[in-house]
Amino acid sequence: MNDIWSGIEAAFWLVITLDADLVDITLRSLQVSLTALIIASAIALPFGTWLAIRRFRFRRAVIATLNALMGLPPVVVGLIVYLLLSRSGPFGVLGLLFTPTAMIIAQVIIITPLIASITHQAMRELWAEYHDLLISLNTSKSQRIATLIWDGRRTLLTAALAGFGRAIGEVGAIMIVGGNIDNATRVLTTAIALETGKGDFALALGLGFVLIALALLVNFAIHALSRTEREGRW
Amino acid sequence: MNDIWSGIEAAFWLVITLDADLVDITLRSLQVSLTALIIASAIALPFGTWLAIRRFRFRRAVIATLNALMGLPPVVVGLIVYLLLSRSGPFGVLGLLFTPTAMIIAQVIIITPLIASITHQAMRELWAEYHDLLISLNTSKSQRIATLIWDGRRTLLTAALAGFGRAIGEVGAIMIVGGNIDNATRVLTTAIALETGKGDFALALGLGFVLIALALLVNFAIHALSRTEREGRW
Amino acid sequence: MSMAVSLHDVAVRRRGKSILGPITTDMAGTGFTIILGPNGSGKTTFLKVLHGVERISDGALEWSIPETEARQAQAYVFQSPIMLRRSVAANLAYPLQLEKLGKPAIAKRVSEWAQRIGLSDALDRPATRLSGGEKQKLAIGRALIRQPKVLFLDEPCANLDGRATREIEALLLDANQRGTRIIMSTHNLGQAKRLATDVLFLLNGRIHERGDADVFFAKPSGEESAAFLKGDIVE
Amino acid sequence: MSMAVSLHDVAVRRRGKSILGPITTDMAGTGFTIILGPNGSGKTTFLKVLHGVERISDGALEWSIPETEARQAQAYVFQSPIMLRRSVAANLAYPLQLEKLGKPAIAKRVSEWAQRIGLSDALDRPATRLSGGEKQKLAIGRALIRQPKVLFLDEPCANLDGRATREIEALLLDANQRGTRIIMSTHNLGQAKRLATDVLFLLNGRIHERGDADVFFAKPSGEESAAFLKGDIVE
Amino acid sequence: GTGQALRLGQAGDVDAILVHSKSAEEAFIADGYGPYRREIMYNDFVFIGPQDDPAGVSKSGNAIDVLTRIFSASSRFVSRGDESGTHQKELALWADADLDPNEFGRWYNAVGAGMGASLNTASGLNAYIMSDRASWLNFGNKGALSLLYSGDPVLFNQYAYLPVSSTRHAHVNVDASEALEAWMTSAAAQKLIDGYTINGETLFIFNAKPD
Ligand SMILES: Nc1ncnc2c1ncn2[C@@H]1O[C@H](COP(=O)(O)OP(=O)(O)OP(=O)(O)O)[C@@H](O)[C@H]1O
Ligand SMILES: Nc1ncnc2c1ncn2[C@@H]1O[C@H](COP(=O)(O)OP(=O)(O)OP(=O)(O)O)[C@@H](O)[C@H]1O
Ligand SMILES: [Mg+2]
Ligand SMILES: [Mg+2]
Repeated sequence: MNDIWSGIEAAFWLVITLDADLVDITLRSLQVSLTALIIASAIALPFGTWLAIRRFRFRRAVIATLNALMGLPPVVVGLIVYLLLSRSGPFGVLGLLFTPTAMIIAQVIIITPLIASITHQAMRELWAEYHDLLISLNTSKSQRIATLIWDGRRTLLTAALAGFGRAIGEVGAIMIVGGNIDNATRVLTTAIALETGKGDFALALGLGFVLIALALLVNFAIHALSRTEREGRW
Repeated sequence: MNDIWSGIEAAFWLVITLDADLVDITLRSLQVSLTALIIASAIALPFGTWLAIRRFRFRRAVIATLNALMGLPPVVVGLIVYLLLSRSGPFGVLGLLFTPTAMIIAQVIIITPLIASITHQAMRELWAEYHDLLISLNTSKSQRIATLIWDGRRTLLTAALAGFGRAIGEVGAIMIVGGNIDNATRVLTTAIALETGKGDFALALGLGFVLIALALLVNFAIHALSRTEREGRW
Repeated sequence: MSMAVSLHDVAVRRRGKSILGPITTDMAGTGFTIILGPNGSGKTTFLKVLHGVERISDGALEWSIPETEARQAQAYVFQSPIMLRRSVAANLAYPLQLEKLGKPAIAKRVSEWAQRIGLSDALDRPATRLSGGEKQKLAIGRALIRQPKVLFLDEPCANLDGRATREIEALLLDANQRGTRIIMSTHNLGQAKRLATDVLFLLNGRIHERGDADVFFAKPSGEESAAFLKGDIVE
Repeated sequence: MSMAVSLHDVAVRRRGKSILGPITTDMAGTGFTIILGPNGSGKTTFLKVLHGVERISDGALEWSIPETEARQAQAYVFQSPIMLRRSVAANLAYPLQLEKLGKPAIAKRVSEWAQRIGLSDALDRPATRLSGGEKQKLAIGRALIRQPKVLFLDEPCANLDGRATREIEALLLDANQRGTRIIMSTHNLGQAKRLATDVLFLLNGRIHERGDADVFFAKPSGEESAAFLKGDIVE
Repeated sequence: GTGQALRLGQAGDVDAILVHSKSAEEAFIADGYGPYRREIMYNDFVFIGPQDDPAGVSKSGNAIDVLTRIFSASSRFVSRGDESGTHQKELALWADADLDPNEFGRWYNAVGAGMGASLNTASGLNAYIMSDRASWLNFGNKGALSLLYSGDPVLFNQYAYLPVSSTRHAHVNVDASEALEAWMTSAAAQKLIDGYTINGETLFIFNAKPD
């Protein structure tokens, strides 16, 4: 318990003194996770919606696979991305390994199935409601997807936030492809893992609380923003 | 790329020969993650549903917090559970550290917010549909929750599967509280991390593919089961 | 035991717009009240306020008996029927299950009422797949199955054919005779005349006229109600 | 250009149960066809099949013009109105946006039609919060705003008051005179008589009788249709 | 660990590596992944264990004796179990003591983790563990553990610098790698390495031979 207290204390001092290193890795955490979130959402929201509106032979199999991919172990994703980006791998010439870009790639792979699954589930209800009308109005596939995403944007918030949460707290994959290099690819989670390894639990916890505070901040900000839309359900 | 191939080959041989160690850690993975899933669902499904039907002052704040908790970094959860269960911690006398129970506790903490968030989002729609009727029939709070969970069970599948996915692929927390002890607390993900650390990427990938196959299997099984219910939307 | 309700300056506002009230009135006795009024005049809102499912912004509403008892003794048929995502039988059984009735008793009542509303053949079908009229019949059956003391109906026959309408009307009159207080809105003036003991005419969220059915239909006192009865423009 | 559709042995089965057909018939001309039939007789299913939103299990349906053109020229008003989770104005604008009309043109048409359906005051309100009748009016306006060649309506006036019913009827007759083919189901026999040029009577998923309105209402040839017109029991 | 670092070097993802496992390093060179290895510095392994020392490790004469005492007392022992340099050293010592960890009972915990994580586990289990001195001194979660034995010359731990072969990986930044090597073997580096202390203890001893 004492450790937890000293963790809170450490977090307090880290934030109060605006520790330069802390600011640096926090900003990098945010940058990596938000970029990954934007890219993953751009893929997963339309894809999940498309899955909700399309009937085809292997639909159930695709959905089951997508759900299974939510369980992609980050370490394995990290390994595969590492092997692909490694000098001796197919994309080695790009020199992306141990850069934030590599971390973003790994996170996109991890969170896309999660966002797509939740999106699919949320959009099924809305599609059941809109189905007859949108078919009747002779809409194109892309018009249907756009309409559903727009009218269901509030329910899609959970999907995006789940993806963000998974990204910001993830460590296994980005440790492998980012390498936790000081001043280059160190983010909050890899720093926490480092301090844990050192047995410096107070600092590790301190960083952890900063991370949690960050997640809270982002969530409250997004909720506040979506609240500025008029109240109530449409 | 060669590594990926040899990973697939390794997975193939591991499965074909029914490697005793592999069977052991695979079963332990399943046991830990499924137990965590059941406990977390027992908490999160009613709680998420309750959040959907209850209006109270700090509802939005609770929801934003819940969403933020989806981003709980596993390493921090692992640390806190470690500190609580360690000999000098408040629950030290129970001697739970470095046992599967400790791993289950950590996973429950990690996946409960995720399941509760997705549940809340899914149940909001159903509640909007049922609201007037259930109020009119003068149902009690718990009757409302039970009705929503039962009638929405198909949409809650995604919530549970997301939780399972997160649990089965998680490594950061269970490494700390389980200790990856051979024959005692080693599971698939910690074994993968170990092989990665050893630089035996083929074996690591092989185990990873086994893990992914396991996740696929569980998902297909659940989908097949839920399909035996009569087809179509209710 | 009869239940009465009194409203005092009840008002409902949404998004700054007044959609009902202020209304001060009493509803007592065991009659069959028909609520009339043009689209958007507040009939649904008024019924929901009486039933307690619509939050009131102002004023007070009081039942003559304790609130929990009052709520337990009411049932409501919504304008667009709300179907549980279950079979027809499970929809009928649901209100009884809430009261923890035994399984055999439930099965008996369910088959009895399925008969009365003409859905005996549909018991195993998912309620959400019923036709518009079948849904309305099911909603009416589900409301009557608990034998409520007070029954609210919001245009319950809008999607019913001639025969079903007459059968439902018979059911309602029967229930009314056995002591169920009925408050119902409808746009079908013929139906209103067949059923009403008294009429309440709503306009722009207020009670514009109220009176015995005979008097109201024969000689409405307001210009607007007269015009409405003639199907004329009511502003 | 007139659009005709021909059905050949069309049948719809769900869960092993036949709910429509087999039906072999033609619908041509520019008339105003009213579909009658008791609850559950298959009116909604038939209309949806014609419109192409209900999957047919057997048989074939063919339009006289290419399918994409045919689909583009139709509109449908569903029995329970489907509201987009947007404002009333956005609901009216939606079909026009799909056709990529310019903003000013859309705004003009929207305010024009809001006027016609009597929802000018409600343009900024969320459509999902409208009263039952207001929703129906909005759905009708949204269907008419694209000036379809063929218009399907499924009990469009079930929740409307007398005045709104007459106004909508006038709108429909007007559209019909300008060449819109209308196919509509209703339980309101008075309305059927006022509007129909021809009538199609459905029973148990089949066409039981079909003919000119004058003839049908004056002297229905089947026993069941005669009973139905008298509001009697139809089995 | 050392294994992962060697893999990174083999793939050409890094320009040079600093590791501590002589046999693996020699294999790395024999396979042509690096031209040579250069010893830089060494530190030593130490035995950590519960302060009350149930196995009596602190009274041992040498490293073999330490392991024998732990074995006889069946005291909880945490092994890295990850084939790292430290783990291989530990296995070599067990072999020297004529003991086979594969036959040990539940007191022997192969945790398969890095030094820090293994130390955390040992601390949680209140168990014996072999650690390198630097990790131990840097370690913050000592709990009831303390350093019980050190000093046997067999426990010395040599770190070597291995540049990655530029014939195998043309993109390797040879200049930077050479500059780093030159600096690491310089007098300036010697001063830094020998002068690096934690709580007054020297961690590493510089032993690079100048060019
Ligand atoms: N939540 C809300 N927000 C804004 N306006 C509302 C809301 N609920 C109802 N209204 C408006 O209040 C008015 C009265 O609605 P109500 O549903 O009570 O009418 P009604 O008399 O039942 O009409 P109908 O005969 O069409 O069913 C309508 O104009 C409706 O648009
Ligand atoms: N998906 C389905 N699965 C099973 N039965 C169905 C399905 N859809 C419709 N039905 C049944 O088919 C019959 C015809 O339905 P339809 O909606 O066409 O009737 P309708 O003539 O429009 O009735 P109403 O006047 O009540 O609106 C009904 O008995 C209905 O329960
Ligand atoms: Mg109403
Ligand atoms: Mg119908």
